[in-house]
Amino acid sequence: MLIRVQTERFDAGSLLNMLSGADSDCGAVASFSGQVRGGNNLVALELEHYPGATEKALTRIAAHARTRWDLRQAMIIHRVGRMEIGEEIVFIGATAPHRRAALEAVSFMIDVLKTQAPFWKKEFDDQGARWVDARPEDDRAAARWLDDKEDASA
Amino acid sequence: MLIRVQTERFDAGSLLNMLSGADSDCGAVASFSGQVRGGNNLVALELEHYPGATEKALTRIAAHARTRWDLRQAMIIHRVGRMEIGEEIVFIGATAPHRRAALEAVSFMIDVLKTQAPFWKKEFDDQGARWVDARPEDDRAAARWLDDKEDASA
Amino acid sequence: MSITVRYFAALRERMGTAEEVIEPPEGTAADLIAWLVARDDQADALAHPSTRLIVNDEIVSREHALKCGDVIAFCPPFSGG
Amino acid sequence: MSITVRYFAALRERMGTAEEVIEPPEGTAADLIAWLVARDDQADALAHPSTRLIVNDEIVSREHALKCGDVIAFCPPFSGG
Repeated sequence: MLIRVQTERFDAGSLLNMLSGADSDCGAVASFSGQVRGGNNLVALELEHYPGATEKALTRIAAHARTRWDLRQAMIIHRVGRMEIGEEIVFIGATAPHRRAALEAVSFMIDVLKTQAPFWKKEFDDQGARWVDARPEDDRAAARWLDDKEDASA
Repeated sequence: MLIRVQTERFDAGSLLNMLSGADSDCGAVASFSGQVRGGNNLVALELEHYPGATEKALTRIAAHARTRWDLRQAMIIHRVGRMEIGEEIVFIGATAPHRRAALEAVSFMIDVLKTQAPFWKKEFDDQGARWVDARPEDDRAAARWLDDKEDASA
Repeated sequence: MSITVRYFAALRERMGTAEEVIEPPEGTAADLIAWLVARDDQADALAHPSTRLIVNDEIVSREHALKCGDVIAFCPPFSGG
Repeated sequence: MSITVRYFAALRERMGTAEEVIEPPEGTAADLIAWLVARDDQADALAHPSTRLIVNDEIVSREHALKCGDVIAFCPPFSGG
């Protein structure tokens, strides 16, 4: 399990390759990368977080995924600080003997991260800056996993 | 859309980075890599396919994903020939403005590939060789997408 | 009519050939299967419900009508990915 | 009792500080919110249902009983990922 919160840029491809080479009994590697999406005159993002609490929240999310699915590796890397359009924000990865576990665990981790980890995005555009609102669809996406306690890996 | 069937090894990390850098209006990149899983005395796999029909099937699967979700890129790379334990077999990737589309499209493409693309695996172990049977759970996984025609990206 | 028949994977090994050109009577894929089984007992595996048919690179059902020059492939269940 | 209060993101900007140490009466997080709002109108945003509370690095509900030395953070809805 690898959890990291960092200001430095990271290379998603290298992280994926770290996961892929880790275990010979793993048939499946799934990943999700979030990056700064251009549009609406966006110039940059600034990510604030709650040091200490963030790492604990991410560790809990990855550990929860590991109890729910048969995983070998689980990885969450999240950047904080200022990021330009196209820069990577977050990388989520999981490996498992079987594909359904890896794919569902990655969806689970990013959905739950959105509502359970203390990060805040501020958008900078040509008009100024504003905090990003929480999105009701993110709450619904997380609730889908957290309300439904049964193992969905079948 | 990038579709490739090849005997050569590929680097999943490089493919992921190709996707990540492609479009500035993409917030989300999802991937699935399948690799040869060790165990049961397996020594190697051999992948046979139907040249021409395979590429058409993969193209149809990626095109189907693009009509069903709002994607920017869709990529399916599948190897054929002999592969040792831990070697990559398949890489599936998708980019989209929003995460749900990228994640679901990747799950869709690997699930449908399993039952709709003419590939056959032969396993070599210390006893000899045998063709891999289709798995009923793969049929169910594909049916889940193909029976349910509504857009699940909401 | 002239039809090219291809066999893949376990069916290729069972039929002992990867490809042959045959001259069956006109009909559907199901008719062709019956014709092949009548010709050779070994071909009974072609009639198995799990066998998939690909005609001119497209997956088709057993009701598909064949025409002269078609390429039909007999495929065991797929196991890629 | 002595409590360290932290404010994040939009709430930090609204409260004009990132952290303060206060001496509220004993009680729950909800009691503390009422106390802070009574102290300063600006603090009404802390009472908004969307505000999340983190005590000693764990997300808690408004019924959570605070004890001396606790660190409570007031958090706008999270928007990471």
